[in-house]
This record gives sequence, C-alpha cells and structure tokens, in this order.
Amino acid sequence: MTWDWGYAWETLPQLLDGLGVTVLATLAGTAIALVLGLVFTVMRRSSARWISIPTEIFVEFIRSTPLLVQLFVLFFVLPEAGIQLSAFMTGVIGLGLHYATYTSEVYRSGIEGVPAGQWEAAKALNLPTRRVWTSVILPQAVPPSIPALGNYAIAMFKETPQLTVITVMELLSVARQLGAENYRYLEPVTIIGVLFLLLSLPTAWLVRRMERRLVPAPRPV
Amino acid sequence: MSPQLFAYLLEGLLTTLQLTVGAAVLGLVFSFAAGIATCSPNIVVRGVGRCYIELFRGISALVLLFWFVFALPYAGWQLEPMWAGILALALNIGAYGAEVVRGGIVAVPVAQIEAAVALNFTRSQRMRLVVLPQAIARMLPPFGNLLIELLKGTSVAYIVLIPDLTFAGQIVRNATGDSASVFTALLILYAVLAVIFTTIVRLVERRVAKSLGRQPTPGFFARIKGVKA
Amino acid sequence: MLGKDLKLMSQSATEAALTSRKDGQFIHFDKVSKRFGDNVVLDDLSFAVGAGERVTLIGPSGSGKTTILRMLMTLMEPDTGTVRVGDDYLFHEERGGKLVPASEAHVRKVRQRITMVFQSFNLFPNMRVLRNVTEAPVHVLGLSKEEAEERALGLLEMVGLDHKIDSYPSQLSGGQQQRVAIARALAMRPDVLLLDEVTSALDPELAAGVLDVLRDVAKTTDVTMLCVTHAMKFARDISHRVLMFCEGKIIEAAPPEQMFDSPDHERTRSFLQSVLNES
Amino acid sequence: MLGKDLKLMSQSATEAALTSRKDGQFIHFDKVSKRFGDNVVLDDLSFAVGAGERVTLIGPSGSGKTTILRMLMTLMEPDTGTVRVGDDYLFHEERGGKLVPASEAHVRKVRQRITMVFQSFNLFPNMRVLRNVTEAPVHVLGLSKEEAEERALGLLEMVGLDHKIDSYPSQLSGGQQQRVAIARALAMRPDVLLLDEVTSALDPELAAGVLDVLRDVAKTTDVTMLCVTHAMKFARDISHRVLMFCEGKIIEAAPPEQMFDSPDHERTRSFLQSVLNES
Amino acid sequence: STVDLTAQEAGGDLLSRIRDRGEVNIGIANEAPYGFVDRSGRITGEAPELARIVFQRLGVERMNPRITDFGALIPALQVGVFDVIAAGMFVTPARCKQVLFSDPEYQAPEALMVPKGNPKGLKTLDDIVANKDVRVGLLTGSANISYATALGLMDRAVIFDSVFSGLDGILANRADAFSLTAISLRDALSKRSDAPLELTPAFVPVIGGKRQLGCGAFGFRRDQRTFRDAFTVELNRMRASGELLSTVRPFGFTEAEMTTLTATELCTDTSS
Ligand SMILES: Nc1ncnc2c1ncn2[C@@H]1O[C@H](COP(=O)(O)OP(=O)(O)OP(=O)(O)O)[C@@H](O)[C@H]1O
Ligand SMILES: Nc1ncnc2c1ncn2[C@@H]1O[C@H](COP(=O)(O)OP(=O)(O)OP(=O)(O)O)[C@@H](O)[C@H]1O
Ligand SMILES: [Mg+2]
Ligand SMILES: [Mg+2]
Repeated sequence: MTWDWGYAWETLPQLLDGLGVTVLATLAGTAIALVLGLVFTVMRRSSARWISIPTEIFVEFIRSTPLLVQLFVLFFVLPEAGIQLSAFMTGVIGLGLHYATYTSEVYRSGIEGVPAGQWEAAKALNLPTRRVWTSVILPQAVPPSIPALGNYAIAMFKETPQLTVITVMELLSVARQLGAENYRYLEPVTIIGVLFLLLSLPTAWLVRRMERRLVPAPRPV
Repeated sequence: MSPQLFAYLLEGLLTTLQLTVGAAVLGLVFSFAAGIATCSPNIVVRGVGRCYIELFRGISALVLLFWFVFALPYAGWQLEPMWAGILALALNIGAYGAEVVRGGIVAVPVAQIEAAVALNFTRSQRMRLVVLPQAIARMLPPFGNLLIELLKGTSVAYIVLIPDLTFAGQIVRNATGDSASVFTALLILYAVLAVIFTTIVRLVERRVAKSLGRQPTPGFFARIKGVKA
Repeated sequence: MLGKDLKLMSQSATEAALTSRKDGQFIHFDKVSKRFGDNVVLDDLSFAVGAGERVTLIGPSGSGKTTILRMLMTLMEPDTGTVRVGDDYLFHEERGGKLVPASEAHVRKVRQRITMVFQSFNLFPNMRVLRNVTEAPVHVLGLSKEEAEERALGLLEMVGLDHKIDSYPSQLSGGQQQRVAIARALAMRPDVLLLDEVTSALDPELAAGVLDVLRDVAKTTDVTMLCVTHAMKFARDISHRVLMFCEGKIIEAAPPEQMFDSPDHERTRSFLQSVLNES
Repeated sequence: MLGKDLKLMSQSATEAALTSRKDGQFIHFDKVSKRFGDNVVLDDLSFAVGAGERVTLIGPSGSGKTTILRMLMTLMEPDTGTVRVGDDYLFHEERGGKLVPASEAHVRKVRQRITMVFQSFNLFPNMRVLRNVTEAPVHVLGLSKEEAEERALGLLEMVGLDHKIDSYPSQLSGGQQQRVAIARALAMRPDVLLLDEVTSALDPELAAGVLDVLRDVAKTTDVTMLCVTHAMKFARDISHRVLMFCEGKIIEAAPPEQMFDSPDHERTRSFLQSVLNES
Repeated sequence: STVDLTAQEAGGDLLSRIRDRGEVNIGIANEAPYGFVDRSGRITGEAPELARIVFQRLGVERMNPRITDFGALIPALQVGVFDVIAAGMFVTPARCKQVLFSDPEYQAPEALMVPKGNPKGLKTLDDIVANKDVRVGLLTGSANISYATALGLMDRAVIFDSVFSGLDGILANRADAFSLTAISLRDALSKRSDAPLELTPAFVPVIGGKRQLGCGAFGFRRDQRTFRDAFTVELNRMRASGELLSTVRPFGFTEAEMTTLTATELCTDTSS
C-alpha cells in the first residue's frame, strides 16, 4: 500500500474536527488538574490525619491505575449512581482528576523545595498559617513548578486518544473510524502523528524557555 | 468466574508485566543514550539526542503503536504486535527518561565537576566516575514514577491486538456481562502491580541512597504515617 | 537616630520581668532534655535568663547551643522538661492545675514575645526589603500599612539600608541581607531576641558591619538577648553573662571578663584557645 | 610520619623551577584581565610565584582572589593575557612561534602539576574516604590500586583519619571532610597546591585542626602554595609572601611580618583591622 | 519476529503453508454470537465453530484464535496478523474491495436495543431519522455505521467500542437506541437478563430504496483466491448437508437466518 494523497486530503477536515475536540479536552482537563492538584496538596499536608491520610491514599490510587480504566468506570458506573454527565464532560473530568494527582506531586515538590529556613523565619515572625502559605510559601513554590506543570499539559494532550473508549470522537477515534470505514489506517494515523507534533513541539519549546528563565543556565560537564 | 476466564486475566497480567518490563529495560537504554547525548559538547550528538526526545515525547504511544502494527508492514517489515508494543512504549518512555537523565546530570553540583577537574580527570572519567554515580541517585525517584506511567501506558496496547490486562478485562466483561466488577478488579490489579513496582524501586533507591550515605526521601507509607518536619 | 526607634521597643520586657513568678528571671529552662536517636543533645538542662539580660552561648560544635535557641523559638520541642517565658509555659498550658500540651493559640501567644535572627538570614526572596520588614507587623501585630512602613523605615535607617527598601534580597550582599533580617526581627518589638551565629556566613569585613548594628541594639534597648557567636570580642562587649556549653550541659557560666580571662574549666580554656588562636 | 610521605612529593617542583624561563619564577600571570559583564574582576594583572614559594592572597570580598585560583585550576579562562606554569602556557600552545588556544590534551598536561582544595571540600559523596583519595592516582596517574592505596593510607594517617577510610563523606564532620580533601589533593603529588578559604566553612575548633595539617604540609614539603584565607595567624606562620588584592589589582605585596605589622597602604590597614578585630 | 509480506503477495499459496504449519490463525472480534469468549473462557461462536470443521476437512488440525477490535479486523488481516477473519463479518461492496469473502454462512436482520418500555417508540432506523432527539448507538467498525452515514445520522451517533459498551451505554443513558443485528443484541441481552432493556422486532433496513440484508461471511486476503475457494467449497458442502445449520443453531441461528446468496452477488448487488 502506498501513500494516497487524495485520501489524506479528504480525511483532513474530519481529523481537524477531532483535533478541536482533543484540544478542548486538554485545555479543560488542564484547568481542572491545576486547581484540583493544589487542593489535593493542601489536603495532604493537613495536620488533621482524617483528611490527609484518605487524600493520600486516594491520590496514590488514582495515580497508579490506568486512565483508561478510570474512564470506563466514570462513563459506565457513575450514571448508575445517578450522576449523568456527557461523554465529553466525563472525559474532561477523568483527565483532570487523573492529572491532578500529578500536579499535586509537582506542587508538593515545589513546596518541599522552599528552604526550611523560610518556614522557620515565618514562624519566628509568628505569621499566621494562612499568611505563611499565601505570602511566603506559595509565591516561592509555584513559579519553579510551572515547567513541570506545562509538561503534564503536554502529556495530557497525548492521553486524550484514550477518550475514544468512552465514545468521545477525538482525534484518534476519528482516525480509527475513518480507518475502519475505508480500511486505510496509514494516512489518518500518520496525519495524527504530525498534528500531535505540530502542537506539542511549540508547547514543549515554550515550557523549556520558561524552565531556562527560572533555572539559571547549567554549565559544561 | 470460570478457570478459563481466570486464565485470560492471568495471561493478561503476564502480558502487561512483560510489556512493562520489556519496555522499561529498552526504554532505559534509550534514556541513557539520549540523555547523555544531550549533555555532549558535540553539537551533532546533542542535536540527535534532542531530536529523539522531542519527536518521541511529542507522539503518543498509541499512535506509535498503530503505526508499528498497521502502517509499518507496508514499508516491508512486520513486527510481532508484542515487539511493536515494547518498541513503541520504550521509544516513548525513553524520551521522557532521557529528560530525567539530563536533569539528574545537570543537578550534580558544579563543585563536584570542578573538584574532578582539579584532580585532572578526563571529560569521560568525570562523567563516568563522578557525575553519573551521583546523578543516578537523583534519577531514581523520577524513574520510579515513569515506571508506573509505563505500567499504566501498557493498557492502550489492547487496541492493537496485544492481549494485556485491560484486554483480558474486556474479554471477561463480554463473557459475563458484568462491567462493574470487571472494572473494579482491573483497578485493583493495576494498583497492586503499581505498589509492587514502587516497592522495588524504593528498595533500589534506599540502596543507592545508602551508598551515598544519604537519607532516602520518605515513601508513600512513611508519608501516610505522617512523619512531618 | 537610634534612640527614636528603639526607645519604643520592649515596653513590656520590664513589665514581664515584674510579672515573672519567683526569682525575678524571665526565661526559665527547667530540666529540659532533648535527644535525637541515641544522641543526647540537651541533658536535663536548667537555667534562667533575666528580663533585659544579654547572654552569650559558647561551646564546641554540636554542644546544643542552636538547640536551645530553636527550642525557645518553638522550632523544636523538648522531650521532657518545661520552658517558661514570663508567666507562661511555652509548650504547656495549665488547665485545672495540671500541665497539658499547649494549644496552637497558646503557643502563638507566647511566641509573640520572641523572635530570632538566623545564620543564613532567611529573608523572604519574593518580597522587597521593605515588605520583608512590614509583613509581620501588619499581619501579626495588626498595624496599618502606614504605621508598619514608618516603623520599618526607621529600623532600616538604623541598619543603614534605607536606600535599599525597593531591592530584592538577592540583590543585596550577605551583610546587607543580615542587617535587613535584624531590622525585620526588631520590627516585631520582641521582648527576646535570639541570634544564632548571625555573622558566621559572612566575610570578616561584612560581619563587622552587622556586629556594629547589634552593638547599637544592645546599648540602646533593653531587649533580652540570647546570642550564639564565635566573635569573642563582640561577646565581651555586649553580654552580661556567658554560658559555656559542652555535650548538652552548661559547664561554666560567668560574666565575660571572668570567662575569657580566667575560665575555671579546662574544657573552656582549650575551647577558647582554639577559637582565639586562629584569626 | 609526615616525612615519609611528603618527601616523595614534588620531586619535580625544584626541577620545574630550574626549567623556568627567565626570572627563576614558576607561575606567571602576564597582563591577565577578566570581566563578567561590566564587572572588571581582574584588571591587567601581572605577578609571579617562585617554585616552592608559599603565597597568601588577602583582600576584601569580591577583589578577585578566588578568580586567580580558579584560573590557575583552569576552571575559568582569562579574557586577555597569559598564564604560564613552568615552561608551558596554561591556555595557549606555541605553534610555529605563535600562541594559539590550547588543546584539551595540552591543558590536561599542564594542569597535572596543579591541584586545588575548595572551601566546601567537594568530596565525592558516592565514594568512601579511601576511594576518594585513590581514584585520581589510579585513573589519572595510572598507579596500580595497591600503590594508590598505600599512598592514600600514608596521607590519611598524616591527616589523622586512617581510621575513617571506610566511611562515606556524609558521615564525617566538616573538619574531617576537609582533611580528606587535603589528602586527596596531596595524593596527586602536585607541584602547586591551591587553597581557597579552606577553613571558612568550619567551626573555629575544627578549623584549627585543618590549619594544623596544612602547617605540617607547608613545613615538610616544598610544594608551591597559593592560599586565600582569613586566618591571619596561619598566614603569618606559613607564607613567604602576602599579596593584598583590591578591585582586581594587587595593591600591596610583602612578607607577612611587614604586611601585618606595618602595611603601607591605607586600604590594607583598614582591611586588616576589620578582620583582626572580630574574634 | 519480522514477517516478509511480499512473499505472500507474490501469490504464494497460504493454504499449503497453513497445512505445513498445522495451525491457522483466525481473527475474531469478541462479539457474541459470531466469535467470542464464553463464560467458561472458551473461544467459540458460529464462525470459529464452522471454521474449526472446515479447516479440519482442509487438513488443518489446530486453530489459533486472535481477538481484536472489530474495526481492526481487516487491517490486521491485511498485515498478516491472522489468516482468516472468522467474525461473521457482513459482506459489503466496500469491504469486498479490501478482502475476499467466502459465501455467507448467515443472513441477519437488524434490531434496536432500547430501554424497557421503549419510551421513544422506536422501531426501525427510519424512526430514528424522523426523531431528531434520538441518539443512536453504533458499534465501531460495524456495517451499521455506513447505514447511519447514508441516513445522515452520524452527528447524533455515539460510537461504542464493544457490544457491552453499547448495552452499558443505553443503561447509562449515553444513547437512546443501540443499533446492531438482532442476533448480536439478543445474545448480549441474554447475558444481562436483569437489565431493564428490550429489543425491537427484527427489521431489514432500507437505504436508497434497497434492502440491506446483512450477510456474514469469512474474510481472506485479496491475493488468496485459491484458499478462499477451497474454504468456500467445504462451507457450501456443509450448507447442503444441513450441517451448517446444526453447527450454528446453538448460537441462536434458525432457518430464517440461512441464505443461499453468494459472495459474488453481495459484492456487486447492492451499493450504498
Ligand atoms: N533535626 C536533627 N536531627 C538529628 N540530629 C540533630 C538535629 N538537629 C540537631 N541535631 C544534633 O544535635 C546536636 C546539637 O546540635 P546544635 O545545632 O544544637 O549544636 P550547636 O552547639 O549549635 O553546634 P554548632 O556550633 O555546630 O552550630 C548535634 O549533634 C546535631 O547533630
Ligand atoms: N561566574 C561568575 N559570573 C559573574 N560574576 C562572577 C562570577 N564569578 C565571580 N564573579 C564576580 O567576580 C568578582 C570577584 O570574585 P572572587 O570570587 O574572585 O572574589 P574573592 O576575592 O574570592 O571574594 P570572596 O572573599 O568573597 O571570596 C565578584 O564580584 C564576583 O561577583
Ligand atoms: Mg549551631
Ligand atoms: Mg573567594
């Protein structure tokens, strides 16, 4: 089988539609992951163990099981519990929830990266706990986390094909459908690969530029 | 559940393990090759390393899998789905691993390299004797995370004919019609696998940390026991 | 220049001394022990410091000097024993005649009287100099922004940095950072000021500037000072009393002249010799 | 104990002095300049050090002392000017009568004669003490493992750490780590030993031990030493000559007695006063 | 582990190689009752059972089933992952361009799976076309997708990756009706008899005035005509002797599902 330009051209509009869904899901998922991750982090650091321990277990569980299976559960089991969300919403929530466990780790290491001396100085000044977080710790912990957070946004972008199992017609579902209809996978799948690269490369570049700005240049080895 | 269906699950579990371990080993090779390449003073070597990382981080493992299984045969060679799976996952995870390797190398304090210069080590001796042994200790925790990523990532393999754990789950689901318990079982099985992998990585971490005379960072269990500063 | 700002400080220190229970002392360590694993860091230690007294802690590395200061700052808890500041226990509360572990609110109340300056400055890198100094007065003491800034400007002028109020800490030299840290601590008008080797991360020339500032503080206020330092000349200048630590115990306590010129203890002698020898 | 190991050292230092070109000096800085951005760190600096000479560099923070040592160690290149060690240029090679930038191989050859001990020790945390000391002799000098270990044991005995050969650096105190670092440097049998504030990260008592070891080294070998330190007593004891740096220039050079007791320069006087004052 | 495809495309006789190997790889889609894994974990279904007998008669003793996504059956056949599609795949002219079909072993009318009581009153695909609020569930890669495309239903289609996802999807109100062959749906429902679902009476969809009679057959690579012919001969013998019906009857097939149409007719006859 050789590359068929005509077919590739014909499928492009549908694939671009799929790409739209993919991008939208990624953006919405990222927004959820950013907020929820911070919530998880703070809950995990709570001094009340009935909050911190269940959160820790929950986060660890979500983090170590496949998104695919979580999507199945959200899609087919939640409605039985009376929660009816659209397939797209389910996918976005699944992505956001899954990646929140990662961003939570990022925030955590950002917070741990703040030198102990900062906590001690804040205590020596008797600053109230909320103030310690908002004016001392988070302003120092969040900026260094931005590149890692950006990387997860890219990773999420590439996970969206898994939404195919819950009937969201994102990029890969469209390609599979086209392939199954026309029995040609080569063109749609290749186009997807290129589209992914076209989106992820500039994003990765941006993230690295940020990283370079935040972490002063290393040196020759 | 019948013994046969159980056998499917077991086989799926083994396939998942095989995929994970195979891709981890191969991915580790890619990681080090590309990671060290990006720290090379030679611009060509550095360029090749960077290209590999950007390309394979940018394409999802699923797309790679599709390519290897359904497109590559037209270019004249065909991989067993299992090998295609291992290769695709390894290429993908290797690109992430390369970033970890690079990060580990860059994080070794400059002072260590200066000390090695003061002792007149050659460039490659510096890398081999001083930088890498220290860098590896830093790489282990992120490598542990990548291993879990990989484990979960294998679940996409079922889409290209590789009968992994998720696939086995689908078979059982179709045979018994019982979606909820199959999904629950899958979640638990993956979590158990993840815990096993994490434990192994932490043991290695502990060993390496000890060989540097360091305290390893507290793990999950230590964390939920609530040891806080 | 100094008088203006520092007169205001520590109105309550003397007051505190008056309210102190029995012996006219302000800070009491009572049978305090602390260990890390097998390492006994403080060994059944008791001592007291009067209101307005300036005490220097000396002793070999690992003898527990920092531990004393960190404990007073509640950065560390004792394993056994009690610490009292004025009328209040620091880690305990009296409830129905019994000592129970203190609530966070209680600790915060007692801690309010104390503040600490660290070896590594620990300025907040995300805030400019002025905000480093005003942050706590505004959010802890409840001063208005204007009041806090006025107070901060006075103190920054005192430490010679009023022209740097808009710099970030990273734009200052170590000596400058440490002087800001001192101003930040004084802005809380503490009764007790803890200083842990505040010059040992600095070059000798920069250190001199910081010690000069502290001499001023010592001479113009009646703040209680606990100070760990290797700058023996400074210790001699400012302290009322020197405590020599060794292996978690105080092995000698005396006014500086006596301690430095004719120490009783053999260990003190050898320690002082090695410190004074190299310079 | 010392003699045994150190006699062997620097056979080539005297030799080097003989081969040195014109003025009997061993190290030559010739019109060296270095700047970072706008900051002129070394300003057209020329000076020379004889073989076996021990020179102390003093001066305020930022005056370029560390820069000199790092340049000799090839951790930094000059912007203009040349550095010569014995007969060889450090950053240049002579090819067809012209100076061209040196190849890595040439730099390695010249660098072989020089080694450095750092303020923060920089032991390799992944190697036990013994291997820290043997690693370079084995891999750089090509000694057999046995030879290298014999040499290392001798040196570790000299610095009083032969009982710690199986410890990791993280299990040692700062003073012990620095003594290992000195042994590690000496194991290379360098002609030139560079020391950059090797005690300033240490407590005074621990620092004393390290300085004692260095006194021994100075007295029992003829290694050329360039030494940045604030320990003036030590400088006076060991150095042949003291160089006072200020803003990238040498403003005064004299034997230690003269420099410390009657400095010519006003800047030197004020610097020495502030350093000697606090202790 | 690489296989040289070109050798086969040059017209090599796959059947004789299979005979040499003594083992044939068949592709199934895990879709009951055509080819699936049953409760006891055995791979069975009308197509694998028929294939087992036919291959035995062709001198191949062992059969190695490989399960895959329905949509991936044809690509996987084409790249040699297996030798025959034994999944009861419908013969359509479009598919005929990609694979060779044996004569069909059954014909199957369609049905709709709907919530119990059929609240939207749906009976055929035409009802779905008429009611713009209805979301129709389809199985990925199935012939129903081309029906839905022709009927302009795709913008309301919900594409499931397995029959049970479709069933769970109706239960979870992800779609209002799931369109598939009556026989598949009946089988799926039998495994979940407690589910509040029901089937509409079977119907034959009509598109562009033409009846779309789904006929399932075995699929072969395009260069394996001899192989296909040999297989078809044996299959038609079974059909004539009645053995075909008796083999598939346990899977819910009846005389009504038997057909004498040929692959050639199905490949040229209809067009959509
Ligand atoms: N968080 C900790 N965990 C374990 N050991 C500790 C900890 N903090 C202090 N120590 C130990 O307690 C002992 C006393 O420490 P401390 O810092 O009080 O000594 P110091 O007198 O201040 O010494 P230095 O002059 O070196 O600062 C040391 O042996 C130290 O190792
Ligand atoms: N890598 C660098 N980038 C920019 N500036 C540098 C760099 N290294 C040194 N400098 C600057 O060069 C000047 C001289 O530094 P150097 O370390 O030689 O001083 P020094 O005399 O050793 O001072 P100190 O007593 O503080 O160690 C300083 O102003 C310093 O900020
Ligand atoms: Mg201390
Ligand atoms: Mg320096």
